Amino acid sequence: MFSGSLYSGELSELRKLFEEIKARGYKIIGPRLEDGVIRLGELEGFDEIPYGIGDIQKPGYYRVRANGGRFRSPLDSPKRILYPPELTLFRLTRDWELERPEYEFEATALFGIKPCDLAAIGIMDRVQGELGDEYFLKMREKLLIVVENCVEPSENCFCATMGTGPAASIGFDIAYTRLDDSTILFQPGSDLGVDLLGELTLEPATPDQIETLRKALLKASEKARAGFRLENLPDMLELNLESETYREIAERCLGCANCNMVCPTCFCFDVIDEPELDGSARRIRVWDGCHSYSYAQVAGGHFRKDLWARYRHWVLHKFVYWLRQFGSFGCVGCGRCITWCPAGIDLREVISKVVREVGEG
Amino acid sequence: MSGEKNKVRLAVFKLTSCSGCQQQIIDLGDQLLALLDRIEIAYFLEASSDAKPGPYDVALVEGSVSTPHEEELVKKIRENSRIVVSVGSCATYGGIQALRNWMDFEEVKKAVYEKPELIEALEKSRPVSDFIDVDYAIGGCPANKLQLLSVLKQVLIGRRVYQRGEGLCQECKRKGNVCVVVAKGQPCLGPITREGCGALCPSYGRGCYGCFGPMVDPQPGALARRFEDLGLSREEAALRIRSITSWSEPVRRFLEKYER
Amino acid sequence: MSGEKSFEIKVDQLARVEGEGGVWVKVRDGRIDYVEVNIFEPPRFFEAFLKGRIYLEAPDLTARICGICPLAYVMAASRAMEKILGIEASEESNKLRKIAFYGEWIESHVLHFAFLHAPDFLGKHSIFEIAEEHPQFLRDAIAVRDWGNRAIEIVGGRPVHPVGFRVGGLHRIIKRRELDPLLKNFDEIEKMGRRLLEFVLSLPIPEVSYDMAFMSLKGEREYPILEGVVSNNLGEEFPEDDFEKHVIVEQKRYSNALHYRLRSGKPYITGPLARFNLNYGLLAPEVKSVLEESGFKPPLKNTYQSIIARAAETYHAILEIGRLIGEYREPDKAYEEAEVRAGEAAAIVEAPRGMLYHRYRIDGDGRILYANIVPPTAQNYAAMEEDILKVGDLILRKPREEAQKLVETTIRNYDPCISCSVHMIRLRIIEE
Amino acid sequence: MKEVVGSKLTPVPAEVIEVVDETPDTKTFYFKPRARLENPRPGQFTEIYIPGVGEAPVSVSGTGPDGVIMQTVRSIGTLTEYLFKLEKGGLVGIRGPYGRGWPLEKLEGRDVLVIGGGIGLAPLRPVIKEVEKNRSRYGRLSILYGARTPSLLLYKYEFDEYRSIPDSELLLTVDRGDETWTGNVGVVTELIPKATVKPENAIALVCGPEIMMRFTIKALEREGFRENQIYLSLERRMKCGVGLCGHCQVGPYFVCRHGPVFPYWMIKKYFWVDQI
Ligand SMILES: Cc1cc2nc3c(=O)[nH]c(=O)nc-3n(C[C@H](O)[C@H](O)[C@H](O)COP(=O)(O)OP(=O)(O)OC[C@H]3O[C@@H](n4cnc5c(N)ncnc54)[C@H](O)[C@@H]3O)c2cc1C
Ligand code: SF4
Ligand code: SF4
Ligand code: SF4
Repeated sequence: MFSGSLYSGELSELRKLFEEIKARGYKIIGPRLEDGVIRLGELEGFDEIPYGIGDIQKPGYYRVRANGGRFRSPLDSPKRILYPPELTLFRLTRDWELERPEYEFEATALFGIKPCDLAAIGIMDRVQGELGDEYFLKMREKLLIVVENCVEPSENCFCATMGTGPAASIGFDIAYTRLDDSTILFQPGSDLGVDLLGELTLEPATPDQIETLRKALLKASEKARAGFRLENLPDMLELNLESETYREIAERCLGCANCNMVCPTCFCFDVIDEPELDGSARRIRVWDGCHSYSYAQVAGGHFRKDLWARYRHWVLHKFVYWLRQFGSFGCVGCGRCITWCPAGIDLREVISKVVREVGEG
Repeated sequence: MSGEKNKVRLAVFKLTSCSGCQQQIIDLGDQLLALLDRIEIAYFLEASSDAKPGPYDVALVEGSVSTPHEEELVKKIRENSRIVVSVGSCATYGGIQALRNWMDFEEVKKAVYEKPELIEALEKSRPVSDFIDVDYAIGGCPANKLQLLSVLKQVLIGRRVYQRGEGLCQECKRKGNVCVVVAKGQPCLGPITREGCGALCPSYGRGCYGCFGPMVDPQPGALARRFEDLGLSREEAALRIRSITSWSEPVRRFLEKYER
Repeated sequence: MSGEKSFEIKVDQLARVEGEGGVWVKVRDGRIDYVEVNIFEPPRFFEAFLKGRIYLEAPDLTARICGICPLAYVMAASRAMEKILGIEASEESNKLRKIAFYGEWIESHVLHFAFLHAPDFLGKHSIFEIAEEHPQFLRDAIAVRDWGNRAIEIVGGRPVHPVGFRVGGLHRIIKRRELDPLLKNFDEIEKMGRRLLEFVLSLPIPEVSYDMAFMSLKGEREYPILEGVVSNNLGEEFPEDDFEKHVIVEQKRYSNALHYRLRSGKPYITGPLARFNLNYGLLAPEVKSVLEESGFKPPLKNTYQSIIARAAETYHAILEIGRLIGEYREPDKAYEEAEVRAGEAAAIVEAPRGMLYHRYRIDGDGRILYANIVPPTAQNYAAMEEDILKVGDLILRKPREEAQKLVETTIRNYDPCISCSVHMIRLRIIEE
Repeated sequence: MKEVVGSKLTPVPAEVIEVVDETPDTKTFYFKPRARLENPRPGQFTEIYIPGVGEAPVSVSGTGPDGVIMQTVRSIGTLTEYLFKLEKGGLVGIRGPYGRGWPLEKLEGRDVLVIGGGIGLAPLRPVIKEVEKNRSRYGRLSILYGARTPSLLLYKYEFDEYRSIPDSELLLTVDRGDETWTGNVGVVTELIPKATVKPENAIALVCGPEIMMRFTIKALEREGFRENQIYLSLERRMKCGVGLCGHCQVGPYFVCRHGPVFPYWMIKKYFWVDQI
């Protein structure tokens, strides 16, 4: 990864990159400070990116501080952009004319997203992409990705365990690392990335810089770990399907599905049928999640009536079933479900505990 | 409004309430006008003095049952109507006035009236469904007009009315709000409250106070525990949860245990 | 009147007032000798269950007293609490409060004068019947009312029981651009507001004239809505905290509905008519010119003309919202914070229907110990009865059905929002 | 520039050409889609849609000329209730067919044991029809069918036809009989030992309430059936039918895509776990 394709430049080069992308007509979406949190939004200018503002993420806890620190996965994930929370599937007129909705698909650049989110897009490619979600495919087609590697993960990050960070390895157009406030290391990841970097004035990264980067990433990757390992994880979980831990956690879990909503890979949706006064009808797709009560409810029955069973499904889908279904884990270790769980439940601890029980069992 | 053949006959009744839910019907504005093509407003005292007798196809009932007279009235409404919809948190859960259900009624009367013996009211303010079968129930203080419209539209095409009934958090997250519990440490009833308002409070930066009533399968115990983590005393946590829809079944059952 | 000498007019279900009420008029020897306005509003005991709640909850909880003018409750409760805590909402917060509150005036006034009251003067059952001849009137009314609701919604989240307000200001900063939608069709709405006023001025309104006592807040530089001193047309003026010293509460012999009167025992009218007559000079010039072109000036002399005051205030409110948006600058904090401390204070705001009085006492933990809420309708109660006595002759000269209508109209002059009459309960009629 | 977004989730209008009352709460509909759908294989299902009302997965119970499909529906919720109001000439939307059906190839040369409970006979009917049509391909056909009461038995008007299929039997049972009922009373599992198929060379196809399927598996195993001789058709909540919405997962499988018909061995691990 470090050989040859790492280039260094000042912060101003990053700004130039931003402006070049803008000049090429991309709508740029990146991290910005809004409503007291860092979230993804459309960026007009480079200065809107809140470099120098750090976030503090703990289970069920999020604050920002203007302390020169780093920010990590923002409230919104790329899912919000690629797979909107609410989408009209079609409208059917009184005379059964099917009207498909029209959407604007602009060339869009995700600027400064994190490696975990990049990995999440990779997963979406295998889920929404392969299953043929047209909205996703059209958004994806025109997506340019500039990813920022993490040298300071948060308490809730576990990308290193999930193998998705703290540095990105594939799937981006450009990756960069902020070594310090002024030095940026750039790396192209696609032909378009090479072309864009060609517009900047960079130098090959020096051995010192590379060494600093290596150390920083190593340190980061030591931090961004969960208390479990991926090795044999699916088997361990499947060996302990009846774990008491799920029942214990359901005492604290609210069944609110916040975790499902903020998860960058959760893809489940519900459909709402709305009749209109003019005799037409609309079908609307909305995000749903397996913690919802109605999720596994059927006319005259319920397959996961108890909250512990719904919680268990969430764990099993992400860490067991997903592999079979889509060839990867369904979790990228971004920590969102831990940060934004209003009950402060730490998914990592739940999994570690279930796994530990197998050893003890 | 004449020659109303083939129109759905709608009646709007008010029991103990603030009239805010009826407002939602009037607030439908243009959509209300569009509805009038399909609906005959047969009884709606707030909008028309032309009160026509039943039977009605659809009765929207606002307000809780809190007097003997209202107890009689709801029974008549039931007899006279094909579909009865309880509209709003008063009709559906007993309303804000059910906060007095938690107190000694004699004390309550004395606190407000000089001659409490003249007060003609039931000891408790209760939901309409305690007295009659209700076909559909819409919570909300006030009910959300779009939700109300959606119910009317569903009734108009003759389908069974469907409401998701999931938690407010989902709506809140879809909308892209910042969670006030996580980002501000504020207590919020969103995790046990039913979606439908548009996650209003959190989008105004404050915790939900539960005006839409409990979601399906709520977990008030887990939420109270979380409130305590956030630094509220048990009493304060209970007070938060004992809010506008305190008399809804799940909340009441929980509080009865929690406050003991 | 078919030669009957003694009879009773009983309107059991007063339609088109928010809530349900009834009037009992007793005629003896060709003269009205007894009137009772019955309001069958079940008691809701707000003042009882407010006890023990946290002071911050007062605005949200008391809003539920009335779904037509919830903001008035929010404002009165907030202001009373702010006084107790010794803070004041910032100027910008107050602008937003007024934008929304004027939105509520518009919403409430249009509902009343267009939907509920205008049909009376034209002998119709509802605005929909008026619309058959005057379609524009219905369109204007709906559009203006929607716009007023929009104003509340933008600042407070929703028109009924808005969530955006709190003790000390607002829950979050409202961005300037959030208000833009109100300006988008402002010119059109302004025109509609004017047209509605012109329509109301053209209605056949009964001409009677008699002595009335009016009481309202009095503005200094602005037409009163959020604050002011209390004043009346008898020359009295006093601060809001002294309200209970200047009015007396009495319980009628056979009912326990509370009646508010001036110390002198005289009933008084609060509401648009009072505000209009006492603050005419502060109305926007555009409003005054429409009025004066039609030959109307204060004082409006009878309660049937309250519909004029309402339409005038509606037009005024539209113009004020426009002005306030123009002046609004985003503040850097949404609300003033305060140390909780024990204390007691009162506040009066001008609800669409008139003065709304809140008094609270809280303890050092911010728990409410005592609450007293006097809604405008309760204050107008005595005046309503007296009014019916006064137009009595008119009533007696009409055939029975018309007389009945007239009674209803007379009550409706007060726009009695019955659900907010927290002290009123169903009356019993006792034959004398 | 705005672009139109289509999706797999758009239905084709289909006309109701015939409605047959089956039981007090069940009707069979014959739909003629306006655009030809793929030929459904036995055990597959479609999504039936009514504008502004809803959509529901329903098994295909038969096919007719010109792309007509036959589906048997129990009125139980929003969509199904509404569907019951439709008469000849009414329109619905249909998409599909979806899913993996019954393993016809594996049935060739073997005895076929069809076990249905209640509405569960609906997806099994096409198998019976297939055996009837290509009789020589399959071994003995044994149909075991149970319902709560006699009035809840589907396709009664065809029972004689089933019985007349060469080398076949139809065994019926009800939980509660009535005055007309002279047959067996009891649960469907009690019929299993009575079925005259050779367990070592038979395949059992089972559809019914999950609880009935559990007992059936046990009974079949008692008769010597092995895991790879039992096929089940499962039901889960479903919104899309094509693996997009997530609701229908049973362990790692999407009922819509990997099922609804599963060999028992494939889902055995999950089938007995409470609320998996
Ligand atoms: C593969 C498959 C085949 C089926 N075949 C038949 C059949 O041949 N005949 C028949 O009568 N029924 C069949 N069902 C069951 C049928 O789908 C439900 O009865 C139907 O969805 C109920 O819809 P509703 O709108 O009437 O009920 P509601 O309870 O109002 O349903 C609301 C929504 O919940 C979901 N849902 C509810 N119940 C079910 C369910 N049992 N399965 C899947 N989703 C559900 C649907 O998405 C539905 O739109 C089948 C189900 C599956 C999964
Ligand atoms: S974890 Fe749950 S919500 Fe997320 S994709 Fe899986 S089943 Fe769906
Ligand atoms: S784990 Fe947390 S976020 Fe997820 S449903 Fe439970 S309480 Fe909600
Ligand atoms: S967030 Fe809660 S309290 Fe606020 S409006 Fe919605 S349901 Fe009511």
